[in-house]
Amino acid sequence: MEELPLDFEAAAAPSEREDALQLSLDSWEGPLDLLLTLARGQKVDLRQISILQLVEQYLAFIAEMRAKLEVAADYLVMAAWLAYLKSALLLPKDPLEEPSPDELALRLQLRLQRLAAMREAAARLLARDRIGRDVFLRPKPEGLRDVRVRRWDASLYDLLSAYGQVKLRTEPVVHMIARRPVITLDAALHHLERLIGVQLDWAELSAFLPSDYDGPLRRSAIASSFVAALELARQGRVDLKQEGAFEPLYLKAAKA
Amino acid sequence: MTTIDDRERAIEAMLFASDEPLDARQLAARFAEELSVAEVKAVIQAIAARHAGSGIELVERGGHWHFQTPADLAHLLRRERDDPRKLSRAALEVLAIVAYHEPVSRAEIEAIRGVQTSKGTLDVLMEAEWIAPAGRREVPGRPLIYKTTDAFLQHFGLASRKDLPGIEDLRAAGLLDPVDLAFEEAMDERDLVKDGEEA
Amino acid sequence: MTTIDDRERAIEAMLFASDEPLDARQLAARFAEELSVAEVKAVIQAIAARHAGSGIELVERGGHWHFQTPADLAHLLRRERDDPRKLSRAALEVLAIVAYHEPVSRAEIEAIRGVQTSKGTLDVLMEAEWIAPAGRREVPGRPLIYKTTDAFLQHFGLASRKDLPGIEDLRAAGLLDPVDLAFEEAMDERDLVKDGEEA
Repeated sequence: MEELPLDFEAAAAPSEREDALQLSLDSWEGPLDLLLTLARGQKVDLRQISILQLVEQYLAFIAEMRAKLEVAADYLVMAAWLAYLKSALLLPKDPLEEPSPDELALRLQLRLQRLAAMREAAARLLARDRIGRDVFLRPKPEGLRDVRVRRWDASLYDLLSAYGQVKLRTEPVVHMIARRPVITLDAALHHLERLIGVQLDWAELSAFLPSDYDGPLRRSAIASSFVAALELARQGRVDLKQEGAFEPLYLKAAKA
Repeated sequence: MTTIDDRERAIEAMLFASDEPLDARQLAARFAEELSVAEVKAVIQAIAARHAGSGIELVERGGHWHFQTPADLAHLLRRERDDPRKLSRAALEVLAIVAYHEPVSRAEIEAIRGVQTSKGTLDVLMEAEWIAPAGRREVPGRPLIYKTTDAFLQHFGLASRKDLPGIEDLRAAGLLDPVDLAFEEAMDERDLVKDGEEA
Repeated sequence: MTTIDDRERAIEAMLFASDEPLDARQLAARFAEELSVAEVKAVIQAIAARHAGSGIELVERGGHWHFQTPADLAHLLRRERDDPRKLSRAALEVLAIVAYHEPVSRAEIEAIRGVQTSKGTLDVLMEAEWIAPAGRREVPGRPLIYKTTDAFLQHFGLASRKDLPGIEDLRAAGLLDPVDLAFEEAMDERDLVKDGEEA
């Protein structure tokens, strides 16, 4: 804990400030503070204070100040407001006036009470046993330390896959291309061209496929042979015939 | 010399070695759940009792405990200090207002003091770590609100905010209520008195 | 609680609040000749005896006295906390190579990995206590060779090195399937940079 040697005492000594009443306005923390100091001069409980007397004191004091030096605007604003309050308090009461001067006076009194309460609280705080002034701590405690211990973590899977990657990276790379069960368009075209010369009459497309093709290979062969037949028809080398949609497709060599 | 329990020795040493006050929870955590917070609290009380009346005291500040010298020995321990930092009267007053009214906004502080609070005043108190922001008030403008810290309690030797001198009396007298509220109450009372007189 | 003499309290507080150890003469001087050095010494002995066996002790160092926490409690004042970290890809590879090829030198590890291995990577594995130096290879330059430790076997749940799956097992498990090599290599480079920073 950092201890702060602070000198509050020099800053807060109200009795000395009252002696300075004739000197300057710098001693007050604003108009309310000045009012409070003047109120203390009445030497009565703030609840019994004469607001009218206080207002007159304040106005007289500010008038005296203004004769000698510049007075900050907030003191003058307060003076104007108090002058208004004074006249309202002295004039016969106008029951329609809102808020009434009595209410304004009460509010001022309540504010002064609250400021006075905090001023006293501050003084009592100052009187506490403070670290570095009244009570002392160990100047150089050893401190409690948290030591972080690194714990490395990895699983057997991490280890083995790492080794797998090393082996893979350093093994000679051999490309093995597996044959896929596909009849390409070129192959189908080639095949169909060869057979069409032999087959003279209309024959179904499936008749041109090798009989040992089955499964995916057969489906691939049908698809490529169909496209190949369309291509040969386009070139005018075969004729195509189909009875209706989804009926078998027949083809034969075109007449030269 | 009486034999002192191992756990008590350990907690005493931790409190003594720590560079900041510790609470029972922090101490219990250092025992890796071997000791409950309640057990730690009991041990702390035993240590405090053992040191009572000696030249070293164990004191509680906001739930945290630290060793310090007794206040009555201040005259023997006080040394000349170079360049004491001055806290202005304004700063001290603001500190008191924050402590007795917390959480409180800057506007509320200004309403009590009747003057604007310079930015520097709050800064000084925050730098000293005696006050800290405590969120925002959910009113238009969402002003920042301030509260006092554990360091404040430590510095001023307060076990908790309840120990703020005279706080109960001030609260009972309504002097911690805002002027508006106090005004309403005063008016009500006045009306009651008037009614009574009229009746 | 026993009643402690005022002079004893004062000397105890002075020793507690002092920046540095104090000797009997310095303490006596603070009492403006009210106490003799011999008397102060007797009081110091009384304070030391009162604290003996507690969590705070008064000790003498070259005629000067100061309070400290007992040495046997030092372990309580520094708490160790686990800070778990994932091993980098580079470190995993090196560890795997050591495990499969031990004992190996750093140059051999690099030859197998096909990438440079920073010293930091080996340090990390030694810090984890998974590899240890195992002498030197009797070749020119006498390089240090490394092997895995019992802690390594324990951590990875292996009874012995023979339990490590062979190359064919790895292939069957799909661990030698070609994945995106370019990606793996990019990862390696990143690990190398990290290793460099750690080293």
